[in-house]
Parts: sequence; structure tokens; C-alpha cells
Amino acid sequence: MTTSTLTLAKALNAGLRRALADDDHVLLMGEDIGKLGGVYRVTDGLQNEFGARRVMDTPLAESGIIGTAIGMAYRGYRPVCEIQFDGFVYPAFDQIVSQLAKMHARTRGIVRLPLTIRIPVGGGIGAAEHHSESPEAYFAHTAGLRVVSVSNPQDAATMLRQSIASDDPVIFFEPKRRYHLKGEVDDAVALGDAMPLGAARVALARTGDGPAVTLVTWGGLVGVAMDAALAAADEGVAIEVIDLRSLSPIDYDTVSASVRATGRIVIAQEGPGEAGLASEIAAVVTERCFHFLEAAPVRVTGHDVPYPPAKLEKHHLPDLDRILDGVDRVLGRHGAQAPAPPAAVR
Amino acid sequence: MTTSTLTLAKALNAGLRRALADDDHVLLMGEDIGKLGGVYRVTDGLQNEFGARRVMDTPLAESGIIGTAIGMAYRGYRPVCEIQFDGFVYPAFDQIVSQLAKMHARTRGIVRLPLTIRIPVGGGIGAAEHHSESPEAYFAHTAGLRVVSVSNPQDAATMLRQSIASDDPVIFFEPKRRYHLKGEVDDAVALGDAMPLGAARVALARTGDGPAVTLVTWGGLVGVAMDAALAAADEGVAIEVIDLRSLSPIDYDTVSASVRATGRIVIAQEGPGEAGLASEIAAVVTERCFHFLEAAPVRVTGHDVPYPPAKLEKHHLPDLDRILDGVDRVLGRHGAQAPAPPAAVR
Amino acid sequence: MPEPIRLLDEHGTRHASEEWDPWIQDLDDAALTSLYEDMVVVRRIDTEATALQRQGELALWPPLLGQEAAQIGSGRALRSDDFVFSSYRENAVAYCRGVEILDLVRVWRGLTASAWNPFEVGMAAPQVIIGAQTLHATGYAMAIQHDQVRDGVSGDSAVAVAYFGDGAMSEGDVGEAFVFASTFQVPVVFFCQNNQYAISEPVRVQTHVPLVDRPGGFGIPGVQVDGNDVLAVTAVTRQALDRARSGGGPSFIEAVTYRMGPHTTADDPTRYRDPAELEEWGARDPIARLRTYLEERGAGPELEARAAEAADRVARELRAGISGLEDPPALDLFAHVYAEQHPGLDRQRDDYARYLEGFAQEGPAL
Amino acid sequence: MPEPIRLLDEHGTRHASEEWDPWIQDLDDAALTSLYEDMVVVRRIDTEATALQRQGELALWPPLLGQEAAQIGSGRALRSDDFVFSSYRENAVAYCRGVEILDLVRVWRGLTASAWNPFEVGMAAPQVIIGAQTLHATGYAMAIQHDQVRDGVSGDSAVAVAYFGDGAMSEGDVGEAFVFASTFQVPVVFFCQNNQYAISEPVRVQTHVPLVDRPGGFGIPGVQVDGNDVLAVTAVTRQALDRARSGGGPSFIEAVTYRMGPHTTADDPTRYRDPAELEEWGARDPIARLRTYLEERGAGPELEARAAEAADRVARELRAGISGLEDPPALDLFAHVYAEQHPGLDRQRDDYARYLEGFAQEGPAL
Ligand SMILES: Cc1ncc(C[n+]2csc(CCOP(=O)(O)OP(=O)(O)O)c2C)c(N)n1
Ligand SMILES: Cc1ncc(C[n+]2csc(CCOP(=O)(O)OP(=O)(O)O)c2C)c(N)n1
Ligand SMILES: [Mg+2]
Ligand SMILES: [Mg+2]
Repeated sequence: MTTSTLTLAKALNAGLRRALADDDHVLLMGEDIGKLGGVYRVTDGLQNEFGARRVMDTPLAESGIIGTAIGMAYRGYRPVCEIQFDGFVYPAFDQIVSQLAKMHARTRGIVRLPLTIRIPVGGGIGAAEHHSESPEAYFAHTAGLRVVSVSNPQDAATMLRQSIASDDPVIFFEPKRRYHLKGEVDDAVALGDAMPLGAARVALARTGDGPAVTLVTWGGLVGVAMDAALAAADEGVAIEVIDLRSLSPIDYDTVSASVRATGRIVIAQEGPGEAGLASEIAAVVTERCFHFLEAAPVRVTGHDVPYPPAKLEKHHLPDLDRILDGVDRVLGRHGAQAPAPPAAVR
Repeated sequence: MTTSTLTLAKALNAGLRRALADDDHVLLMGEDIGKLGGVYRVTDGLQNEFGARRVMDTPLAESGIIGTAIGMAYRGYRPVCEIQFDGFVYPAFDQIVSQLAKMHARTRGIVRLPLTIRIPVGGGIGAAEHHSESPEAYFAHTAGLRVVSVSNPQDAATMLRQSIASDDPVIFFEPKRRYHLKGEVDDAVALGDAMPLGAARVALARTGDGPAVTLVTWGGLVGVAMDAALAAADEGVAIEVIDLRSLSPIDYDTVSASVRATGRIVIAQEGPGEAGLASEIAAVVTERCFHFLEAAPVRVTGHDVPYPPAKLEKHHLPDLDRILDGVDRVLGRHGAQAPAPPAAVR
Repeated sequence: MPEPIRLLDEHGTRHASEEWDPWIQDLDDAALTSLYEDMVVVRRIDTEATALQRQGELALWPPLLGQEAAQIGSGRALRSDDFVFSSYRENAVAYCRGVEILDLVRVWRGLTASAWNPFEVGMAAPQVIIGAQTLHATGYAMAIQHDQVRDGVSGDSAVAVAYFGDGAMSEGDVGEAFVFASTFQVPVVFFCQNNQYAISEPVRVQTHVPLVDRPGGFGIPGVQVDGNDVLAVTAVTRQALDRARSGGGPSFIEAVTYRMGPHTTADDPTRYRDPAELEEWGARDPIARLRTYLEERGAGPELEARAAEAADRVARELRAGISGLEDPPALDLFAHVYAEQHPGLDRQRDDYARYLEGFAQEGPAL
Repeated sequence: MPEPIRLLDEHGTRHASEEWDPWIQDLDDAALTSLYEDMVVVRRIDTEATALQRQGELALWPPLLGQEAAQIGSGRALRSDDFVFSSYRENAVAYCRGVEILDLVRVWRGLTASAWNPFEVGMAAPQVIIGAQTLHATGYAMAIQHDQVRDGVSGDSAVAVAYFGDGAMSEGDVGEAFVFASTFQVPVVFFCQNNQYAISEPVRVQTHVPLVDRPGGFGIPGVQVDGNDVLAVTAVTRQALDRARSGGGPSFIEAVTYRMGPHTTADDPTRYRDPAELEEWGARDPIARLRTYLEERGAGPELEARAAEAADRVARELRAGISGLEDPPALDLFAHVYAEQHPGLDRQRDDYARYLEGFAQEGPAL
């Protein structure tokens, strides 16, 4: 039996251990992932177990990490790169967008770059500047990448193994605020039997027959969404929570099926709203479900501001109340925040 | 009189000349902008006129260009940086996203970074890889930046001067395929009298009383959109073309006013659809105009693929026919591309 | 490998140097005592801030313990019209620039991303993105040069100073900063504190050869200095500043020192660091050696007493002030994103203000 | 400043060198003739491709005119298991790797972003993003090293070779490549063709000192070679390869040469280049000096004749093939974006296929 109770961070560790053991082309690269085991201890013990060649502390240079990992993949390796925090991925943006994402298309399918880029993501942890970013949309807008975000320990272990096994590059987001969440984890699930990497999960099915709402989110907000659903249930509102899991591609079949049933959708994300994933989801759902919609999709997002200092993050991040406010709005309920009058254009 | 007939490229040149002459804190930085005058000759003659200190050829390093321009702005300069082609902005992404966009908020308004970053943008010119990108959405998703895209010579001259005069950083997109477009240009318009930088323009008002559609686009596609509107008019469809001009913020008052009147919107963009600006516009318009909408907003966009080799770009870029197909779809017309059946999720 | 420049060794013995002594000949007892007090004070700030973090008053703190000489020696060499672009660890430099004690901790309490007015103290907001500030410093130096040309003056210019660590040497931005600084020959000093670690990574992960070798390949002169020797640090910094002021272009300084504490209060260095190494470097303490030297020069017990008093004063100021620090109001979120009006964000601010009001009046939604 | 390594000067005079001659002692008349022919052939490819661009058969072409010795000398020094990561200008290197003539032009006709199978020829797709490929080469070399350790072998390894220009030296990625290569001591050769220009910018915009100084600061040995001397280029490349193969780590070569043509066919160098400079460098032509030398060694008119014949053959192949090159089918757009199935993109492909069909059947919309 391989099941045990693990935190999300330990589940990732177990997934990495299994991937390293299963395929000696897998190797880990990043800053402080060796002796330290990463600032979140996700790689704890792995250098000891697999050696400094397969679990490599790299120089402090993110473009260098991704660029050399691409070179290693050219020769058959499957590098798993850790970016220490979300805000430190931007120095590698060029290598990711212009090289990693495009190489398979550039070479007409000859060169495969099965990199996995692990990125601790999001806020809610009272961190310093650049440590609470939600850059999902940048990568979802980049053709050639797959983008996933895990929300629970079992998905963490399995989806990480699936990402590493994928012949496509995968941007793998790990919500920091859930690293310590515990759950039962089987770290040896047969990947073929597991839910596909690209599939969304109905995290909470709708019950009761009051007014119904589909609530779509991922990663760090899944827990908040579940709480909101429970609170709404007390008031007779039936919320179906969808944990998107894959942000590119998005499993619109699952989302659309739910919206066709509920007629209403709220999308919650941490990142700024403008040109974010919530907008993408709202647009596609409107296209696919227009005649089923009772109200316009409601987006509950971070504001269009740079991530604020820790003492203000509670006002920036969608929380239970803001999500419930979104639910109120999509239900057209009195007391919900009214749409603002048109602002003057400067 | 300062009005003359200029190409869009020459209009930019005139705008730069005027900005350099008006304010000696303005200076130009970039690769090959000196003697060569830039690969598109936008800075032609300016080094001769203003000297190599104010029109500076820089080392070949985009992060260095933006990073040092930030330092110059700290001391009161207003740098106008040229990124040679859209695909070469990514090495500077970190300096743009983590520094330029955040500095004003970081310093609680004390440090202003009035940079203008000029970027030739988009495809349709048969260019090599990385020379036809449409990265607008990356920047629109980044709080703290303003993003504009010009479509005609007069806007080119005026909006460039407005961008340089703005105390906020502005990402200034210049559609390559329209560099040679000619028009009357007054390069000395009083900036206060001009249409505000953030305002959209109704490029073609709706006429006739057939079925009506709002067509929103910007930059390189404005010409195609106008052609499409003319073609549609022949068939009795009244299209109102909105040239967005500002991509962040977006002038939703103008867009919404049109959609409230037409009940239908098509949004055309060159960039990939996923998490692009067309999705953002569709989502916001749905929010603000839900009860006016006769059909779901239709997005006509580049496919979610890396920009293809030149011989395939005609299949990638929205052209007149694809825009008209979008118009057909938003009108629910027979023969329009039917929504695909749900695809299986892998 | 030549030894780093050292004027005061770990035993407090002063070594004469024809080359470097002229740069510090003005440092009399009073000046030395003042440097000593500065180091004691900033060490105390570090201790206090670390304690405040443990007590939950700060979210995090990046100690500079062990790096006092590197930061005080260089920081005190600067002129008020110079401009510093630093990382998060240069609290002693900020202290030299005249930053208020409470302003040193605001960022780490999560109140703001930058606590002081850069233009008042001549020092930018602390930089978290490793190496990014080296380009800002270079650009600032380009601007100094532009100003001089525009104003038709030359010589005695202000200088931009970039502070960064050994780890930062690997970032592409730092290489590009060297390129721009070298090409344009601008007045910038690159001050690299090699404290032997980038979080857990020893400096050998970043380089195969001494870091001081790096700038030469870009045409930038570099010196390696004992970063725990405040005299030597002062001397080399003054030389580099002087070169910059007089139109001699950029310089690089590698201050060889050691981070005696954790990377930040969130770090556990026992996972990656040998206690013997810590002990070895403890014996090279920058403060102890200056005290020995001053005592040899005749300083009495009042040296210690006065320094302790200054440190106590600062500690009291910090403790007294910290509880009075107020959280920013919610709508501050929107206040400074743009310098000019922004209808999109104004609308979000108004919506959120309405939401907060409704919330206050009606309680939670649903 | 020392002179670059030169074994054959611009007059075709051979200069003996104790250090370098051993690296090329196997180069007999046949081998030299073969290098000569290669250079003549690639120059002809350049001429033909430039002409094809003018005729509208190609959208663009980046000539290597003047850089034949740098590319043929180094390219011919490689082994088949070595792996090249180059920029867009290394068509002569690609020729050495065995790339088909027509495959050299497909990219520039806009048919594809990479025309050959990198694994068949040991050379990656040409890189347009300046400097990016140096990291790929370094990573590939890290993989070679990993393979050796895993397989328990050492010595005689394959080598990764990065080709890039003088302009690329300023990009942060190249600095980071030096850092990684140095830290991990991997078998990579950095081959920098300093052709004096990055488009219009003379190399002094990129650096204040010779480029060859740069790698030393990272702990990477560097040599500067006359890039128009195919013998010297061969020698220094072989030495660097040998060092890499035997576990000696990375090397850097600055091949000093000149871009005799425009940056690309879209460029107008008269805007920024002095004709006198062009003339000066024309006198240092790499092909002419080898011909002189071979003639001195007794080569007769058949040297020219045979080379011309080879060049004609290649030119004919190019001209014959070009008109037969077919545009890719529309749905190729979607074919290779992902290695694995992707429902989102499959849907887009199907939608677009339906659109094209509808279009074919019904004509344009509306
Ligand atoms: C671009 C970037 N990558 C990674 C980090 C995470 N990080 C914070 S401090 C640090 C080590 C910095 O080491 P060094 O430059 O030696 O400075 P020191 O902390 O020793 O003063 C790292 C990797 C970061 N802040 N920015
Ligand atoms: C990141 C990036 N920035 C800018 C460009 C535009 N560009 C193409 S070639 C070139 C000059 C390159 O000079 P060099 O490295 O000397 O190579 P050469 O063309 O001389 O062979 C520039 C600036 C680019 N391709 N990539
Ligand atoms: Mg350090
Ligand atoms: Mg060049």
C-alpha cells in the first residue's frame, strides 16, 4: 500500500521521488533545492537520495535554469525546474515564451521539450513583494504550453507525475497557501487510470433545488470556494464547485455541462481581472452556453493593482464574502453590489 | 501650418521630433536607432538632429535597455525605448512587469517612471519567426502599465506625444503592416485638445437600419475591419467599427454605448484567443450589456498556436472573410460556422 | 589567488599600505569611533528586528549580521548627492543614508513595499528581484553623465551605487549592467557583498573563480576587499567613488564577508552550513577587530558605553514606535497604481468602496 | 592589445607557430583544397540565395559573406556526435553538418521555422532570439556530462558548440550561459564571430574592451583568432574541442572577422558603414588568401576549376529545387503545437477546417 496522509508539499515530494525513481532521465534543477530542500521543502531529502547530479542546485539565474533545461531536454532528459517564487519567473519569460513554448512547433514535432516548471503561486501568506503573484494568465495566453494548478495533496502527487510524464512542457502551479493542507495520498496511482491531466473536477456537486450557481476556480481558492458553497447551502443556494485543475487547456465540457444546468456562473481567481483567465472563461462560457445563461458570468478577481503589501492583501484577494457577493450578484439579489454607473473616460 | 501627408512611420518620426524639441528630458534609446534610424526608419534623422546623447544606440540587451531607462527616469528623464520587434520584448519582461509597472505603487506615488516603450507589432508582413507577435494581452494583464495601439498616422503622431507626456509608463504598439499607410498629419496638435489617450474612436458609424453589429478592433486590423464593414454594408448589415486605440484601460463607455444600440459585438484581434484581449472585452461587455445582447459576443482571433511561418500566416490572421464569418455568426446566419460539438477531454 | 585588501586584520592589527592608506588618512579617533558606533548600532537594529519578528511584530527580517563593516564602511563613504540602489539586506546602508529607524522595518511588517522617500535620502526602495537594481543604478549613472554634458560641467559628479550579493552575480541583468556601464563609461560603483551564500547555496555554485575576476572581462576595474575590515572597505569605496566622480567610469568592489545569521528569519541555516565555518568567520568579526584597534589606540571603557547607549536609544525608538504603526486603509490598494487618472481603476476603487460600505451596513452577503 | 592568432595572413603567407601548428599538422594539400572548396561553395550559396531573394523566391537572406573561414574552419573541426546551437547566420556551419542545400533556404522562403532534423545533423534549428541558444548549448553540454557520469565513462565526450555574434555578447542569456558552463565545467565551446557589427551597431557599442577578455572573468579560457584565417580557426577550434572532450570544461573563441554584406537582404549598410572600412576588410578576404597559399604550394588552375564546378553544382541544385518547394497545407498550423492530444486546439483545427470547407463550397461569408 502506498497511501498515507501527507501535506500538499509532502505529496509533491512523494510525486517527485516516484518520478525520479521511475525514470532516470528525470532530474531536478533549481535554486536551493539541494541541501535546503527548497524554501518550502518540496524537494526535501531528494538530493540525499538521488545525488547532486539528479537534484541540482543551480546558479541564481532563472533564464539560465530554463534555458539549460531546454538544452538538457534536447538530449533526452526530462528536467523538473523549480522557480523559487511566482515573482521570479519573469526573468525566464523569454526562454519560456520564445523557446520552450515554440520549439515543438518550430521543429515540426521533432524536438520535444518535456520540461515541468514548478512554481509556488499566489498570495494569502503575508509575504514580501514579488512572493504572491498569480501569473497563470501569461502562460495560458502562450500557445505551446500546458498550464495546471493543483489544489489538494492527491492531485499534487498525481498531476506532478503526469506533468513530468507529458511530452509537452507544463507550467505547474502550487498554491503556497495550501502547502500545509493534509490529505490521503496514493503516490503510485497508475497514470493511465488517473483522471487526465487536462480534466476539471466537480469538487462539490450541486444539491437541493434552490437557485443554482456554478462556481469555477482553481488552486489556492478551491478551499475558499468550498466554504462559500457550504455557507450558500445554508441559505438555500446550491453551488456546484468546479476545481479547474488544468488552466490550459480548460475542460470546457465539464464547465459547460454545469452551466447548462445551473444557468449561472461565478469565476474566482486571485490574479488581476484584466485579461485574466476569469475573462477567458466568461467569454467562452458565454459563447457556448449563451441561451442557458440567466445572468452574465460574474468574475470575482484580484483588483487590477500590483500585489499589495501583506497588510492589504485581505482586501485584494477574493475571500468567502467577496465570492458570496459574486453569487448574490449573479443571482440578481437585492443588496448585491450594483453595477457602477459609466465612468468618464479620461 | 504643420499639417502634411505622412506615412504612419513618418508620423511617428514627426511625433518623436516634436517631443525631443519640446522637452530636453526626452531621449530615445534602442538598438540601431541612431545612424540606421531603426529598421523601420522611425527614428530617421533624429540622431543627426539631436545628437548621440539624446538618440542613443544601446548595447544589444533588452532588459538592459528598459532597466537603464528606469534608472534614467529616476533622475527625471523621459526615455522613449524602441524594442526592435515584438518578439524581442520578452527578455525585458521582468524589468517591465516587476519594476516598471510596480514602481509607482511600490513607492506610494513618489517615483514616477514616464517611460514609453515603442514596439512594432503584429503580422501580415511575411516576416521571420519572432517578428510577428501580438503580445498586447501580456501587458494589458499587468497592472501599472498603460497600453495603446495606433492605427493611423494622425493617432501615431499625437498618441506618441501623449504617451511621452504621460507620467505613467506606456507600452506603445505600432502595427508594422500599417507603417506605410499615408494620411494627413498635424504633428503639433495641442495635447490638451486632442482626444484623450485612453479614449476609443468610432472609426465608422453605423448607417442604415438593417441588422447591426459592433466590430471592435485596434492597430493592424482596423483597416481590415473597415473593409469588412463596407462589404457588409453592401449586404445590408450595418457595422459600427470601433478602433480601441487604448488597450489598457479600455474605453468601455464607447464600446458599451455601441453594443447597447446594436445588440451584437464581434471582436477581432491578431493574437491568440486564449486569455487574450478579445476575451476580456467579451467578458466585460457581457457584464455591462447582458440584457442588450442578442447573441454571445464573437471573437475572431489568431489561433492558439505559435505564430506560423510566413506562408501560413494568411490562415492564422483574421482577414476580411473571417471577420465577415464572425459577423455572420453573431447574426446567427445560416451558413455560418456552427459551434462544434463538445470535444472529448483527454 | 591574491589576498583581499586588508588594513585591519582579524586581530585588530593595522597593516600599513602605501596604496590604500592615503584614502583614509583623515580617519582620526573621532571618525573611527563613529564608524564603530555605527556598526554597533546597526547590529543592535538587527538583533531587535529579529526579536520583533519572533514576537510577531514583523513578518520577516533579513539580518545583515556579520556584514556591518562592508555596509557601514561603504555607506559612510558616500556623499549626500550620490544615489544608492540596493537589495533587501542593506539596512545599514539605509541607516547611513539617514533613513528613520522605523522606516527600516515598515516593509517587513507588511505595511508597504517601500518606506522612505528615495529622493530625500538618495536611496531607492529595497529591491527584491535579485540583480535588477544594478541596471537602475547604471541608468541613473547614465543620467548623471547626461546632466553633466547638458550643463557643460565635468568632474566631481554624483555617483550611483549598486549593492548586491554574490548570488546576484549570476543573473543576466547584472551582466547587462556591466555592459552598459562599460560602454557608456558612467559613474557607477558596483558593490558586491560576497557573504558566501545565496540562501543555502555556497558561492561556488555561482562561480568557478573569484567574483572579483568578473568585471575585468567587461573592462571594469575590480578590487577584492576584506569586507569585515571597515578601514579597507572605506578606502576602496572612496577610491571607486573618486574614479567615478572624476569621469573615470565604473568600478567593481567585491567585499568578502560572511552572513553570520540566517538568510532571513524564515531560514534555517543548520540545514546547509557547517558550524565550524560559522565559528571560523565569527573569529573575523568586523566590530571586535575595530574595538581592539581603538583600544590599542587608547580608547577606554567609554567607547563601549557610548556605543551601547546609542544602540539602546535606537532600540528604544524602534520598540516604542512599532506598536504605533498603523495598517494602511483599504483603499490605499488603488491609490498609487497610476500617476494619472485611470477610469478603469477608479471604477474598481468605487465598486470596492461601495462593497465595503454595504458590508459594514448589512453584514456579509447572502 | 595582442594580435589575434593568425597562421595565414592576408597575403597568403604562412606563419609558423609552435603552439598552434601541431593542431593542424594533418592538413595536407587535399584537406586544404577541401576547405578551399567548401568556402567557395558556401560563398556561392550566399550569392545565389541573395539573388533568389531579389527575384522574390526568398523573403529574406542573411549573408555570411566574409565569414567563410570562421564558419568552415570551425564547422569542419566538429565531429558528427557534436551538437551545434547557432544563430541565423551559420549557413556554412549547417553546410558542414550535412544539411541539404534546399533546407538552407526553406526558412527564408517562409515555409517553416526550421528545415532540418536537428538530430540527424547534430545542429539545432537556427535561433533568431539573440543569444538564447548559448543556454541551450550549455544545457546540452550538461546533459553530455550527465550521460558520461551515468554511463561511468570519461574522456572523449561529444561537445556542444554555441555560435553567436558580437552583438549577442551583451545579452544577459550569454552571461548566464558562461556562469552555468563555468560552474558545471561542461563540454561546451562558445564560438563568437565578431563580424564588427550588430546590424548597424559597431562592436564598440557592445564593449569597451576586446570581447575575448569577457570569458576569463567567468573562469572560461578564451582565445582571439583571425576569423578570416581558416587554418588558425581550425587550430583554435580543435584545441577547444579537445579540452572539452577530455573533461577540461568550456572554452571561448572570438573569431575576428567582418560581415562584408548587409545584415540581411533587407538592410542598407551604406547608412552606417564607411566604404573605406569595407575595402580594408575586403583585402583580408579569407578565400583569396587560402588560394594564394595553395597556389604557392603548387596548386594549378584545376583548383579554381574544381571549386567552381562544385559551386555550380550546388547553385544548380538550389535553383532547380526552389521552384518545386510547396507551401505547407493550411492545417499544418495546428499540427505540431503539442506533442500530445489537446482538445482545445483540436477543436480550433476542426472549426477552421470546416470554415475552409464551407468557404470552398459557398464562397465568402455574407
Ligand atoms: C530573480 C530572483 N530569483 C530568486 C529570488 C529568491 N532569492 C531571494 S534572496 C536569494 C539569494 C540572494 O543571494 P545573494 O545575491 O548572495 O544576496 P544575499 O541574500 O546573500 O545578501 C534568492 C535566491 C529572488 N528574490 N529574485
Ligand atoms: C533578443 C533580440 N533582440 C534583437 C534582435 C534583432 N536583431 C537581429 S540580428 C541583430 C544583431 C545581431 O548581431 P550579432 O550578434 O553581432 O550577430 P550578426 O548578425 O552580426 O551575425 C539584432 C539586434 C533579435 N533578433 N533578438
Ligand atoms: Mg550572498
Ligand atoms: Mg555581428
